[in-house]
Amino acid sequence: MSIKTTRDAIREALASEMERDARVFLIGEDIAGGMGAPGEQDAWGGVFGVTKGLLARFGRERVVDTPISETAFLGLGIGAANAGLRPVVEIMFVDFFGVCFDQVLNNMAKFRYMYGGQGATPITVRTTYGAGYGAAGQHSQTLYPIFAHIPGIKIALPSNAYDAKGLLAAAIRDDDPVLFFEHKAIYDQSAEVPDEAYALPFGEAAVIAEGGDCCVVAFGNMVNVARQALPLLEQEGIAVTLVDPRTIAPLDVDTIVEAIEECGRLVVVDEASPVCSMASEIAALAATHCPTALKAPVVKVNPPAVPVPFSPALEAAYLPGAADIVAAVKRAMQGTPVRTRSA
Amino acid sequence: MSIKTTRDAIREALASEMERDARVFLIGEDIAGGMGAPGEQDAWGGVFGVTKGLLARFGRERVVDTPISETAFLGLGIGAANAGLRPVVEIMFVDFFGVCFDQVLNNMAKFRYMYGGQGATPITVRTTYGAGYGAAGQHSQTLYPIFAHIPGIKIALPSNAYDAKGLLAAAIRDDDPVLFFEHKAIYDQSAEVPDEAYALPFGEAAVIAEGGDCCVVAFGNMVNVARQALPLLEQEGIAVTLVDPRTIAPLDVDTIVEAIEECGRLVVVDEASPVCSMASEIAALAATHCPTALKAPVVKVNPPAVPVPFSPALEAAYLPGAADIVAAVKRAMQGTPVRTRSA
Amino acid sequence: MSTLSAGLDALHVYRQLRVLREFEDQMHAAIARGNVPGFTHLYAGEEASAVGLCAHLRATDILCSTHRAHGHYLAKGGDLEALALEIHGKEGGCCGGKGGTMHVADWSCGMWGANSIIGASVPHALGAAFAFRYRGEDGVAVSFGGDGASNQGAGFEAMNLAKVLNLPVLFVLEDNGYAETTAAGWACAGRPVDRAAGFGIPGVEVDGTDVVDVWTKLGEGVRLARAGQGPSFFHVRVPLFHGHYEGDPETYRAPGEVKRLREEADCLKKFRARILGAGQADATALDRIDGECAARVAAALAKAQAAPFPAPATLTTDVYAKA
Amino acid sequence: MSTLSAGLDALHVYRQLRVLREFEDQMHAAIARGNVPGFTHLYAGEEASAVGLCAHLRATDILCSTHRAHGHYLAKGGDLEALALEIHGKEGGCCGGKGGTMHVADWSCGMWGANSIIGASVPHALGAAFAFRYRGEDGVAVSFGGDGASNQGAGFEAMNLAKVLNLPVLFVLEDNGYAETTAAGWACAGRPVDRAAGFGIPGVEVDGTDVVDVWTKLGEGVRLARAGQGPSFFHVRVPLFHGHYEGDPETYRAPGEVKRLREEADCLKKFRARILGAGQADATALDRIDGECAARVAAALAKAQAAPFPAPATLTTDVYAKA
Ligand SMILES: Cc1ncc(C[n+]2csc(CCOP(=O)(O)OP(=O)(O)O)c2C)c(N)n1
Ligand SMILES: Cc1ncc(C[n+]2csc(CCOP(=O)(O)OP(=O)(O)O)c2C)c(N)n1
Ligand SMILES: [Mg+2]
Ligand SMILES: [Mg+2]
Repeated sequence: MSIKTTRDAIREALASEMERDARVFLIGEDIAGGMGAPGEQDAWGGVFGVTKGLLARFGRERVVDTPISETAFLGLGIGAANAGLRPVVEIMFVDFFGVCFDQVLNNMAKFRYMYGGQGATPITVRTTYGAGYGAAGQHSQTLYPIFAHIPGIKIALPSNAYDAKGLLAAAIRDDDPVLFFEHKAIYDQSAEVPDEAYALPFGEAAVIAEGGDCCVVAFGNMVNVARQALPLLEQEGIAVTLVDPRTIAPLDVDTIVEAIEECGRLVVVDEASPVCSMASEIAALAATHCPTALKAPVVKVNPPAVPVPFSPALEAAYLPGAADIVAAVKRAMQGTPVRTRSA
Repeated sequence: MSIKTTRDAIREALASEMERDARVFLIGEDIAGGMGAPGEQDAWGGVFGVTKGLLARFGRERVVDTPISETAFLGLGIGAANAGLRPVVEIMFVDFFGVCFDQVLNNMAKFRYMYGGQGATPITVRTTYGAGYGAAGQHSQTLYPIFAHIPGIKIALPSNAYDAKGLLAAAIRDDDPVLFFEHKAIYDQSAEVPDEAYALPFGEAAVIAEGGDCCVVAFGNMVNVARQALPLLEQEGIAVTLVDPRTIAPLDVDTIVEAIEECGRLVVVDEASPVCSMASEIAALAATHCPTALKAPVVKVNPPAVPVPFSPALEAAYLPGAADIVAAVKRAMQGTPVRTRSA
Repeated sequence: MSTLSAGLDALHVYRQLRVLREFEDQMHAAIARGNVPGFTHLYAGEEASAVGLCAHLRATDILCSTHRAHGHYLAKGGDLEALALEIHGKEGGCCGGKGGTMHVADWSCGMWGANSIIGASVPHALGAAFAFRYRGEDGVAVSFGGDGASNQGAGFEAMNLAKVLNLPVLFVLEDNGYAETTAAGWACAGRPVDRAAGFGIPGVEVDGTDVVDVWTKLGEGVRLARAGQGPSFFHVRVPLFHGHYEGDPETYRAPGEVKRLREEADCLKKFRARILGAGQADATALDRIDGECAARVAAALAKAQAAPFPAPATLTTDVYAKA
Repeated sequence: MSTLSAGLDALHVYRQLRVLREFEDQMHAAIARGNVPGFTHLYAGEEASAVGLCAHLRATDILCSTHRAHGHYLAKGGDLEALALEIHGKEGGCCGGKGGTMHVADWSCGMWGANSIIGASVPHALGAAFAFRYRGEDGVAVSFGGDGASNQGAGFEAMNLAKVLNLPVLFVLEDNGYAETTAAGWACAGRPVDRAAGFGIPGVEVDGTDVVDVWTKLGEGVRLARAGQGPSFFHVRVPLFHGHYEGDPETYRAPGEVKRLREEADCLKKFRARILGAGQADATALDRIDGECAARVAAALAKAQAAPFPAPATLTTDVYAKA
């Protein structure tokens, strides 16, 4: 057990799964780097350095760089999974699923059902998401709600190094296709992470604080932003119950509904664009499962429904921050039925 | 004014917009048909015959068939719109957006914002959706929630011939990119449709019935299924307020919230898969805008979260029918907080 | 008795061609009678392509297909009754009735499946090929696609990636002259084999009405792939005897086109004549095979017509491997 | 005084090359100082490609670009200050600060924009070309893309469609040897011009360190397109003087590689020598141009550094044409 960054924790999960299962291999653009180039071979280890060093340990047969052709290499991963391997495909930014969306929507998510359960597609697809880096509209999106809409895939959304390591191991061992979402902001955040391999179950939310006054459900890196809001709210005498679903498919509906029922007040924090987001999904759960427990309108905290802007000034205004969460919780506590920021 | 099928009403809208504006052209696979073939030139008029006859009136320059390459021809449409034309692109089935999703997600939806408002992309993209035809998992989906999540596009979802004609004319005249969703089931349904051209405003819901006991919000063809449920419910003494949003981006939040508040009970009917669906979005509206008005849990009516099956026996069980809506409304009237069908 | 080509089992191949043809022709009649759900795309006319290639394949080799897949399924060794049941949406179908005509599959014999998104299945063949190489096996993977599919981005990306990784894949372009109503000659710029050459992949033109030509040329591709010599590409010209889908009025065709094709470009007629010419079998023997095939297909379709639909509870099974 | 090539305005071209170079080199220094947001991809070394082509273009012709777009923007006639402001995320930037380095655009001069999804902008050039033809105009559209982008499906589909519709488009592949850390020679199977030939599109190899070669060969492509003779393809080999993006440690390069490229493959050095050799200008005149360009760029960057950020209220504007 020691303090590790999420980057290192993810790398550990990859390495230990590759050690324990020869069927596991990695494929993606520049995940080692230097392919065919005259200089260093493991030049990058992926654009965020997550896979750095794995080439030396596992070789080019298991750390496979690719041309820029997401449809072809994601499709290759799907086929290799059908054939019984355990591919871990990297789609560098979630935005790039645009060019290979069909392989998710109509292929990896549907094979098992369409073909009547005769096979399995145990693929894991890692990707990065989130704003905050001046990367603008085509490299900063938070698109997991789009994938959550599609039956047949599982989706993990770790908020910290410990969960990331355990959920990734579970994803790779899972017989179903899994999308694994890594927020760029969490790579450099650290936590206590065991050295040995472990897997965390999908569909079990983490209850991070049990204040009981207002339930806050936050996703991915927004859990960390919500954590920052907790002491500020405490100062104002508001004790929050903070829930981190950790996986959104499957979703731990029971834990979330219980927390809402206990608090009677709900704030949902989601870096995704507001319409048909996970914030909407959780707000809907309140409406379908326990509306009579609600003492006040649910408050959704999303960015506005606009693309992610480039300018640091605009991007800072775009991203939900701790202050937005504080304001939302206070509004939920007062119960004034005003329009949410996103509407 | 006369009774027309939705197919004919859509064709009329296309023809009259092409008449009034030389910038309007149509492009898509087999939208006339027979390109390069030795037989009939307007062989199909699209797989559903919607564009049949337009080739003879407007010629090959304005009715443009394409190779099977959705990314290229949707991208071409986007470029032509940037250049000031008014393309109407047909993506044969909404399922096929998988292969050209990037052009929607990262391009037509974002140009105006990313480029600081210096241009416009007045493209209309027509597509078909929905189950019921034995076309199975890759040709039967109802994916509008995925698009509703993306800022920068407008989305029309007509439920009948009259709305289809008026909304399509409005879409083509609109300076923003519009996705126009045609349910296969409505092509052969008929309604009174004026012969002359008219445009219906986006963002204005139609209130089809004003019963006041329970608010039913239904989308696209589910409006027609909900209509079938009305007399059955009336027999049981339940008077429904039925709302057809007609466009989901923009969404007429005010009309919907008013109807929910008036009834205090809400059922949402959506042919899309349940998670992060429009059913969730409307249920969320109730939670964020008027939870205290709710006398009972909101009931979502979606298909189960599975791909669309082939077998007629399974597909019939998959699709929400009038009986499902009757049951949902009765549940909402009783207010028993049971789990919804989709959860 | 002279052989047609060393190693070619003429009667086996003839029987295969005939089963595929009977299946589609009897399906055509069944659909016309009106009790088959969905949109069905028949393979009749193209049989030599699947049969000539699959004669070289093992059950462990992998085949990735399209919406027009009945013939691929049967040629790869799929069960006739399970196919018939599936297409009728019945219990016992190869996909439990969930897939239907556009998604027939039998993973136990390496038929990974029909796939009705144009171009989508091409990269899956690369995955199969990658897995063979990864495990040190000499399996091969085959990707079938039509002339229309040849313009979709997925296939070009896959050709490049297959060449870069030197994977044991065969890309087989079944050119029946049309993508729905649109002529291949109009929609496909350039020559298919030149496109393959653009990626450094050897491309071969094949007469898809001559099963011996298919067998010989694609066999060489299989041999190269097994020997670790990477991907190859085949442009197989075939006729299409029915419409794009059942119900297609086919007005885009020339008058008399199908009649002419059936007369002049029928792989079965041509192969039968060659067998007889080479003295490998007499007409009575071939007629007997014809009769056996027709009867087997008729029995399978009759069974499918009579079979029950799947239990409604199966609607929600098979979404995830572990529920 | 001999001319380098009939019609080539040498001093204009030299000045253009120099402005592009100065902009990127001064940006490199500014980024090292640390007050530039985002991920910046510099074009230094590749200038001859944009400048040699754009010398033939009108403001109404359309250019579709990539993530490495500063040079395309300037060569197409974009405003220097608006570019500097945009890259700094400041008010008055060509996109109001919303796009940044990976989305610089100026529609008023036909620069439709940087686009940071690899391959995504290629079909947009077809749309521009289609619109020209639709209106009976003789405009041309240009699609720039890198060696890495050349493996993305969108580009292949677009080449086919452009040829099928006979559109006035130039496909320009700027091959700088790398896609991020990955060598073009490894990732791209086959020769680029052969890929174009696979679609029946004429493909030409171009020395991108020689602006006269670019000007001559791509000029012919522009002429063909304007004359209604359809698309053409150019494989332009260029060196890259900085990293993939600013911050890249560039360890995948050979030791001394950039130094050698700067010495041997610098389009500016080579063109300067040719101008002097041809006696079209003397060193003092060229030095004066150099100085003017450096000063103009420095002023623009200084202005950008000092400028205010956009008003927060603009966060939610420009999503729809009509709010
Ligand atoms: C991505 C995608 N686009 C369009 C279609 C609709 N479609 C189904 S079959 C077909 C024609 C295919 O032509 P070809 O590849 O030549 O195969 P053939 O039908 O001739 O066997 C089309 C356009 C589809 N299924 N998927
Ligand atoms: C669809 C997609 N995949 C991957 C990336 C990440 N990416 C950005 S630039 C780049 C390399 C591009 O190489 P090339 O086309 O040669 O252009 P260069 O950077 O050399 O100018 C990659 C992989 C992307 N932006 N879009
Ligand atoms: Mg075909
Ligand atoms: Mg490059």
